[in-house]
Parts: sequence; C-alpha cells; structure tokens
Amino acid sequence: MTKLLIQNLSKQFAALVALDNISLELETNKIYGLIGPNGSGKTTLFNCISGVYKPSSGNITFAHHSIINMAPEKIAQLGIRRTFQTIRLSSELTVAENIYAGYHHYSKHNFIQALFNLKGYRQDEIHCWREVHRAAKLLDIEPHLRLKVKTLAYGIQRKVEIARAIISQPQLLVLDEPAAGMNESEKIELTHIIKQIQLQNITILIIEHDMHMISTLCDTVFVLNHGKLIASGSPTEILNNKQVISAYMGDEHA
Amino acid sequence: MKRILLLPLFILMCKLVVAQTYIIGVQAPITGSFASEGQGINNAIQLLVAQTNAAGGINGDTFKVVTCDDQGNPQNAVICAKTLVDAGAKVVIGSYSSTATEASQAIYAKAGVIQTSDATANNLIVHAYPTYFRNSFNDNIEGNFTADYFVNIKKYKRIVILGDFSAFSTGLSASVINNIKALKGNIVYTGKITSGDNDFRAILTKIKALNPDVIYYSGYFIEGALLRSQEVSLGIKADFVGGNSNDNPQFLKIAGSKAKGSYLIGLPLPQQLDSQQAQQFVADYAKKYNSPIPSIWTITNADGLLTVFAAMKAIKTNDPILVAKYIHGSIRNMPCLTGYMTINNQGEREGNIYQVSQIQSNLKYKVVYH
Amino acid sequence: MLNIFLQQLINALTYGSLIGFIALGYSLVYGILKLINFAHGHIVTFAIFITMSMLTQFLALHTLGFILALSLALIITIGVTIVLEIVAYRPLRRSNRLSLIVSALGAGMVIENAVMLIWGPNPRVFPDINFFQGTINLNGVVVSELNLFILFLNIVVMSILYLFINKSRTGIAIKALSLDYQTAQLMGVNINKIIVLVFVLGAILGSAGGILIGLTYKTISFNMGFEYGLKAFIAAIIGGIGSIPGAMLGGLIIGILQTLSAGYISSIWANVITYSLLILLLIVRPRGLLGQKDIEKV
Amino acid sequence: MQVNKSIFIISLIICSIGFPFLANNIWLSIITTFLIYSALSLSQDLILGKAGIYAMGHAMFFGIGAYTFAILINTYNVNLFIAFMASGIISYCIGLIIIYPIKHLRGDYFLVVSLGLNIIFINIINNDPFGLTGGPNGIFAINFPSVGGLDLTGAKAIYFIALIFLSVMILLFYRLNYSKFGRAIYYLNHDHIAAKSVGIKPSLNKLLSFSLGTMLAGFTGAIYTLQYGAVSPEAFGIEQSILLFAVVIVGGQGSLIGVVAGSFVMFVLPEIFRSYAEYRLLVFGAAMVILMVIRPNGLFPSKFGFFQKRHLQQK
Repeated sequence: MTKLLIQNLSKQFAALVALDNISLELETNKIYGLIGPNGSGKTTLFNCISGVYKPSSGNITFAHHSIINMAPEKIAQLGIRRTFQTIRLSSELTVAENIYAGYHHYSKHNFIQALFNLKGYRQDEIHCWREVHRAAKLLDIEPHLRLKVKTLAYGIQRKVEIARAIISQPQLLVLDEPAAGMNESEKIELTHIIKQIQLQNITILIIEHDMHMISTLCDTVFVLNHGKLIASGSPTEILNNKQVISAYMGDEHA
Repeated sequence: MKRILLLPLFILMCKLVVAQTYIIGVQAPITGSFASEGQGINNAIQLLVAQTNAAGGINGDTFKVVTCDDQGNPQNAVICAKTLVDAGAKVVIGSYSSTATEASQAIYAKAGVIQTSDATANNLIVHAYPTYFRNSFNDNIEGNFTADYFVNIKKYKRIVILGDFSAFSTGLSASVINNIKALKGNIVYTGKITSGDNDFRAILTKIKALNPDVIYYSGYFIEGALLRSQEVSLGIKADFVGGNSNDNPQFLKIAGSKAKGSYLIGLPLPQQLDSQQAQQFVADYAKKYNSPIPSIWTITNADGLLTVFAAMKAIKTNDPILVAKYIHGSIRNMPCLTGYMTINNQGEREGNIYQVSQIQSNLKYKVVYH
Repeated sequence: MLNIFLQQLINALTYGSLIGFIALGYSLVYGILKLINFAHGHIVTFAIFITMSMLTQFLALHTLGFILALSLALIITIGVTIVLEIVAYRPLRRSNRLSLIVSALGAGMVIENAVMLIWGPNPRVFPDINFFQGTINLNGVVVSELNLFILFLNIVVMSILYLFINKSRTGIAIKALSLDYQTAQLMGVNINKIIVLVFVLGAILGSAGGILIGLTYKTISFNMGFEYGLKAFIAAIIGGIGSIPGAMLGGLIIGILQTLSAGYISSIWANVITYSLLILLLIVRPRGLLGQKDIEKV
Repeated sequence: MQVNKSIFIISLIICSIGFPFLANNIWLSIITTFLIYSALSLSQDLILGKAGIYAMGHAMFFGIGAYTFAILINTYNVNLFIAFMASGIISYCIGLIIIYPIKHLRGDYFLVVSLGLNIIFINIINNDPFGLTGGPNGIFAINFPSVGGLDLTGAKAIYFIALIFLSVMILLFYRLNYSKFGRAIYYLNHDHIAAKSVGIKPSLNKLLSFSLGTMLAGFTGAIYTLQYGAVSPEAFGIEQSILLFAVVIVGGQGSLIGVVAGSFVMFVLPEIFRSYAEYRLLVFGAAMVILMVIRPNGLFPSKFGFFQKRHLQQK
C-alpha cells in the first residue's frame, strides 16, 4: 500500500535548482534509504516533505492527502514526523520534557483544568508520562529522562530527537542522518532500534552516509545527485550501480 | 526571610523623615522635556526661602524646601503630591504643566495644603478647591486679548492658527479660535505640529498656498522659533505671532536674524519687569545660580510664594487653611514681581498684564501694544 | 500648484536625507551584530553638542577653525563610541540578543543624561558658520545652499560607502562578518577590530547627520536623540535593515510620507497617516524594501 | 526546602495583607503602583519572554484598558464591574485585530510595527476622537461609583484590588508552564521549526499569547485608572513601552520572580532616589548596562520545567 507519493517535485532557490523533477513512492511499513553526495538535495527533499520549504512544482500525497501546500504543523499532525541534521532540542529542558513535545498535539487537557490541577489534567499528565516512558524505553534512554539535555552526550541527544518523533505513533518517520557523530557500537545499537521502530508499524525514510547501516536496514534505497533521482532499488543493486559509483567517486572511477 | 524584614524597615525610614520646620514643597518637572522650567522654578523658590529665612522667617517659623520631580506627567504628579503631603508640606508650588497640576490638585485639597501654580488651563478652577490659587492668568484671558488684537487692532483678514499636541497649546489654541470666531474673524487654517520635530516646512508650504496675513502659534518657543525661521526662508510674507510660551531668550537665538519683525503675545519677559523688586530678584537669581532666569513662569511661581508669605504676614498665622481662606478674595492689587496680584474667590488671578512685543532689527523686544 | 509640490518634494528630500544619515549607523551595526543600537541617536546628540562647543571655541579662526573644531569633535565622539562598545556591548556579544538591546538602551540613557548634566537642560543654539548661508529662489521654489549641500553630500557619502563596503579589503571583511560570524573569524578576520570600526563608521555618519541637523535647524536639545533615533531606526527597518542603500531609501520614504501627509492631508493626523503607511509597507514587504529574504537553514 | 518555601510564602502573604495598615500614604501608593506595574510587566512577559514576540508597544494596550475604563465610567456611567471587564475584553479584541495582519513579521520588524502602532495610538488619543479621550489633557477627576456601599477609591481598597489581581496573575503564570498552551509557546519560542515539526501550531499560539497579554494589560489599565482617578496620554507612550520591554529583560525573560523583581528595580527604586533628580536617570542607565553585563540573562533567569515534581516522583 502506498504511504507517500512524490510526483515531479522540483525546488528552486533563485538560480539554484535544488530538486529536479523527483518522483518516488514509499510503501507502508518499510524502511527506505536516501543517499547521495553532500549538496545533492537530500535535506531539501526532507524539508519539502515536512513542509518547511514550499516546493516550486510537483505534488506530494500522503495517505491520500495532498500535503503540498500544507503548513509543517499540519503535516506533522497527519503523522509525518522528522528529525534534523543538526540537533534541535530544548537544551534547558529535561529529556522527558523534550520527548513530551512530540506528544503535545495529542494532549487533551484545557487551560482551566491545568490551572486548578483538576482530574482531567492529572489523568492526561499520567497518560502522557506513560507515553514518554514508552518512547524512552524503545530508544533505551530511560535512565536519562530527568536530566537536562545539555548535560548529555551527543549520541544520546540524537536518540532523544528520535524518541520525540516517534512518541505520537507517526505513520512516516523521516530521519535526517541519525547516526552522524556516533561511534560504531552506537551505530549498531541505533540500527537495532530503528528495526524495533519499524515493528511499531511505522514507515521510515532515512538519510545516511554509512553504507553498511543503509544496507542492513533498508528495503529500498534512493540515490540523489545534483537534485536528480539517479537510481533506486535494493541496497545490493545500488552498490553496483555505475551511475551511483561515479556520483560518489567522480567520473574517472566509472 | 531577610527580604521580608526589609519592608517594615523601609516604612520606618520614611516615617523618620518628617521634619520640624515649616515645609514648602516644590512639585516641578526637574527632568524631562520641561527640565529647564522645572529647575528654574525650584531655584527661584529655594532663593526666596533662603532670603526669607535670612530675614528671620515669618511668624516665628523658618522654612525648608522639599522638591519632588514630577517630570511633567500626571502619574508622577500624583506620587509627588502624596510624597509632599506626607513630608509635611503645608504649601506647594507647582506644577509647571496644567496636566501635572490637575492630577495633583485633589490630593492637596484633601490634605489642606495650599497649592499655587502657573498652569493656565481653564479647567483648573472648575472644582474651586479652597486651597488652590493660580499665579498666572488663564487661557481665556490670553485668548481674548489675542483675538481682540488680531481682529480689531491689526485687522487681519486671513488667519492661520497652529499649535502642538500639548495640553497647554491645545487649550490656548481653542481659546484663541473661539474668541476670534466670536469677533467674526476669518480663520483660514488650523493645524498642529509635533513638538520635538524640527522640520515644519511641509505644513508651512501648505500654508503658503493659502496666502495668509498672520500665522499664530500657541506652542513653545523652540518650535515657534523654528516655524518663524522656516517661514522666512520659504518666503512667506505673513506676520508671525507667538503665544506666551514663545517668550524665551532662546527664541531669538534659534531664529537669529529671521526673528525680526515677529510678534510675541505674552507676559513681560523677566528682564522687562519694571519694578525695583523684580529687577533685584532677577539679579539675585543670576548671581546665585550663575545663569539667567529661564522664563517668566519662574517669576509668576515666585509671586505665588510671595503671595502666601504676604497672607501669612497679614493674618499673623501660618495655618494653611486660614492663609488659603485669606488669599481667596482678600489679596487685591498686592504689588508683586509681575505687577499686581489679585486673586478672586475661585482662586483665579485677575487682571491682565499681557502685551504684544515686536522683535526689532537689533533683535530687541519692543512693546507695541498692551 | 506644481510649485508647491516641488517645494514639498525638496522639503521631503532634505529632511529624509538627514534621517538617512543617522539610519546608516543603525543599519551598519545591525548588519554585523544584529543589534538595534538604541544608543545611536544619543551618540548623535552627543556629537552635535560637542561640535557646538568646539565650534564656539574655535570659530574665530574661520575655515581653519571650522575644520579643527570638526575634527576634534569627531575624535571625541569616536572615543566615546569605542568606550561604549568595549564597556556596554563587547561583554554581551555572545549572550542573548535582547540583553544587548537593553544594554544599549541603558547606555543611551547614560549619554542622554550626561549631555543634560554637561550642557544643561535648556535647548542650545548651534553656532552660525560662514558658508552655505544663501538661498536660491527658483520661481517661488526656495532651496537653500545648505539643502543642496546635504543632497550632494548624501550622494557622495553613499557612493563612497558603497565602494568601501564592496571593494576595499576591510569592507569585504565587514560583509563576511555580517554573513557568517564564525567562518569569518576562522578566515582570520579580526572581529573586535571590525566591530569597533563599524561602530565608529556609524558614529561618524551619524555625527555628520547630526551636524547637518544643527546647521539646518539651529536648535539642539539634550533629548533630541530619542526622536531622531527613533525615526532613523524605523527608516533603517523600512529600507531593510542591514542594507546600506536601504537605510537611505528608508530615510527618504519617511521624509516623503511625513511631508506629503502633513502638507496635503492633515497635519493633525500626519503621524497616524505616516506610521499606518509604514506598517502597511512592512506587512506587504516583511523584510523591508531592500532587505534580503533569509532562508532558514534546517 | 519545601518547608522553607511555604514559610516564605505564608510570611509574604501576611506581610502583603498587613502592609497597608503599617505604611504611610506615599509608600502605600508606591507599592500599589508597583503591584500594578508588576502585573503589567507580567502581561508583557507573556508576549515577550514566554512567547518570544518582540512587541515594544505594550503601553498602548495598557492605555486602551485605562481609557476604556475611564470613558465608560465618566461618559457613560457604566457599572464599575462591567467597565472593568470591558476594558480587558476591548483590549483583547484590539490586540487580536492588530496582530492578525502582522503575525508573520519576525523579530525586529515586529518590534518596529508595534512601536509604530503605539505612536499612532498616542496620536489618536491626543486628537480627542469624538470628544471621548479629552485630548492631551486626558480625562481627569473621574468619579467612581461605590460598589455595594464600598468605596473602592480609597488607597487601601485599591491596594487590595491590585494585590488580588497580581496574585491571580501570578497563579496563572505559575500554572502556565504546566499547561498545554504554556508548553506550546515555550517550544515555539525556543525553536519554532522543531516545534512545527511535532505539530504545534505557531500562528494560533502566537495570536493567543499576544491577545491574552493585551487583555491582561487592559485589565491592569483599568486598575491604574482606579488608582490615579485620571488618564492622560503620557503614561501610555513609547517611552513607557520601552521601559516595559526593558523590565522583562532586566528581570529575566519568562521568569515570574525575575519580572516582579525587574518591576521593582525599574519602577520602585527610581522612586527611592527621586531626590537625586538630575543624576537619577544617569545612574539608572548605568545600572541597566552593568546589570546586563553581570547578569546577561536577567536578575533571576527563568528556570523552566513543566512536569511537576510529584509527577516525576510517581513513577
């Protein structure tokens, strides 16, 4: 079943064509990889999907909704959640409070209930606290829940971001270089975690430079170069694709 | 816990300040845009009190001045009024502006403190507080005088009235306009400028197209002088007439040679006061503070205090209620720095010492009508 | 009717240029530090007063005295600006933007009240100089020589500044710094030196505007910095803060709007009309007229 | 810690109730002013510190509330309570109407627009539209009707009204952090891109926090009118707006104690030094600079946390 459908998507910044007529399709409950050299338009594509950028032309359909002119918060409410290349957490807040942000939209109490600490508010808080725990458990960061984010190691902060994105049961999770800055053992752990997330019925699209991780995780890989989709297929197909090799290594290696 | 203990301590401190001598309060804009006027009033009152104390005080009391800066705004005026009442002031001079005066009136009246101010707004007398009296003349007297001069003496056919957004200027403009209308004069344009601005060529260019005989400005001297000099440099032939707040030596300095030929309607300048007493006061002030008296308002306020002193001497008591009662109605033609002081039952100063002076080519004032 | 309109246009352009000069100071500093330098208007006031003092001191020497007085005044103003930068701005460069703004507000209060204490609360009169005193009357349209000089200076200063920023080594360093602070530092740009330079440049341009204000309107007062500073700051924003031609353009627009609304619609509602139009302009062009649209890095 | 804190709060309550019976008139009036301005600064903090909207025209809404209250009572003889409610609601509506078209402006551009609106507001009330605002003089000597035989214009009565209002606001602000709305504006202020990516609506929350801030300012304006019995344009000008802006930064953005302390520093300390008239503002300005240099995040930087301790302990 098709989850996300991108048709003829283009994005231009003044003279620069960042995305050039991209079309791709993601199916439910699979893990997709998005690779390509630096500046090939991977993050721009993510920003178009999550609504941060307005595409110049083309269409994006998610679960039968056209999300092309939707505000980022609307898209997030539909069930597309993302992480960022550079960590965007509130460093003054604790891990729990940061993860809670992802659940915010589903929190049900009103201001009067919060003001007087009424029953509805208390129940809501307990429920959300449970959800926070669940997400933290999945990412294996439960022990850090009460610590401020700024005191934690980079690898853990990355995981907090992922926890924030999955707490509300998204249908599509878009991860922008989740393993950047992690060491080998952390990467292995992360690979395991992402597989666990997939088991929650979540479709995942992931930007990553680590080919090993991509090939162990992904069902399908898309390759971008200069804003164009130059290849797609299973990891083994991609690794042997001449165009992909030349994009990465330069023409003389082809 | 320490923080909590500090509060009562503050309160105690404030209670201790209550002094033993007869206190005269000055509520004036020591800072802010009227700072020069406020400081002038404060200086003059300090000088008078020092002189009176040196002469042995009155009825056995010596005087002490407590000053409060109201910055010319009503909110601070209220705080000042409460401060001065609590400091034990029995007489308060101030404030300079009508707004600040009006805001503080009720508090002084309630506390039985004599208040005198130079503020000219007509509505200050509406409540007829028994303790308030005015030491200058109200807008209506000036409006009447101005309208009469324009319509009957100069026979202007096309009159332009300008003002700024201050309460004072708005009140004076309204009064002049009403009086001109009553005399069937022809006003071709009324407008306002923003005080603090320097460039009025836009409005003057518009006025130029209306071809007026006279431009009257009811605001303060800085803008007045700028209006005059820009009027001349734009080649507008109309006479320029400034209201009483254009009476300031700065007017001549700012407008320079362009000032000549313009008229000012107002009270005499400090230097023009002819009485011996006034000249002595002007000289004493210059000697003590090493600067000239900023304006005539400094002197009318000094007159206010002198009136209070005179009343004290006349009834041989310093009780503010009795003094105030005496002032309302019993002070008649009392010689003072600005001529003669007459206070009616409402606390309004009566009479009229307005004059029209024209600036001559040697940049001196010459009284042309009074 | 045409005469009147031309006269209004000249009024607008000269007034607008003066505002523009001060606005340049806001824009330059903003370009680098993203700081609304609320003290700028007061620095300008200080420059005017110190120039006045120097001029009255040296005016007997005529042209030579004029130059001497101007240079001395400028040196003192630059000194004050540098002290201000080191004391009030430098320690806060890395913290929250808003604290920098409040520090600038405080610094402005200090300067304003210092001017009041030094020169007194009374408005003062700027001394007359020997040149630019004449006026030219073209068929009823009056232009003073000073007005012409202001317009001329405006063009000269703009061109020099444009060349300086775009062609000189230092200018390019300023540009680099405004684009990316950290990279510029890595590239060997001496940040402290450049920032001081920008403040000084702003102060010089502001002083020039201030002195021209003194010459044009004659009257100066300790609190004039607030009014002029506010107008100039708004001009800088309207033009697109950070942009040099934008600051001048913003000044001219304010001059034109104010003149035309007071001259043709209503003097009583002039401020309402002017500011409403300015706000409308910002609603339509949220980054000012010549401001660059910044793309947020995600 | 917990016991200490309750002792502190209880003594604070006792002190604030006992204060008017011990203090003299000036101090009662200064402290009442302080309470009013604290409430006003808190309402500015909701917009500036909590929601991160650079609004520098807050005195305008304070003025709208004050004028509404004064006009309703003076010209239309409206019931005191209705007039009070109206001043908040009208301020709220105007705030909503004003922010709607400019909600997309960011940072300094918003700041300039709000300053400009404040200038327009002052110009309008100076022009005495429909003879309602009394022009530059303002409205004076407002006669407040007594409510149920109680004279609400006595110094003590106004003190308690201001105290109750401020207490309500403090409670409101204290609980704000624990509510959905408070958390939303925190995330948006901190990183609006990240907040949007988890589905937090930026414009709705911006509209809401701005208009709520203006509503609270409107109520505060009504209490101000009650205290002074007069309104005039000067109290609502841009100088006042800039000062309010500074209070929030000096105190600490988003910090309850900080903003109240900031109001004390900016509004009460100058009263104490009133006798140094000429030097007052010089010292005041220098103090602002020094304070910012020493404590760039304000006197009491905000400590934000939105899970209550007992929640954390539950699991």
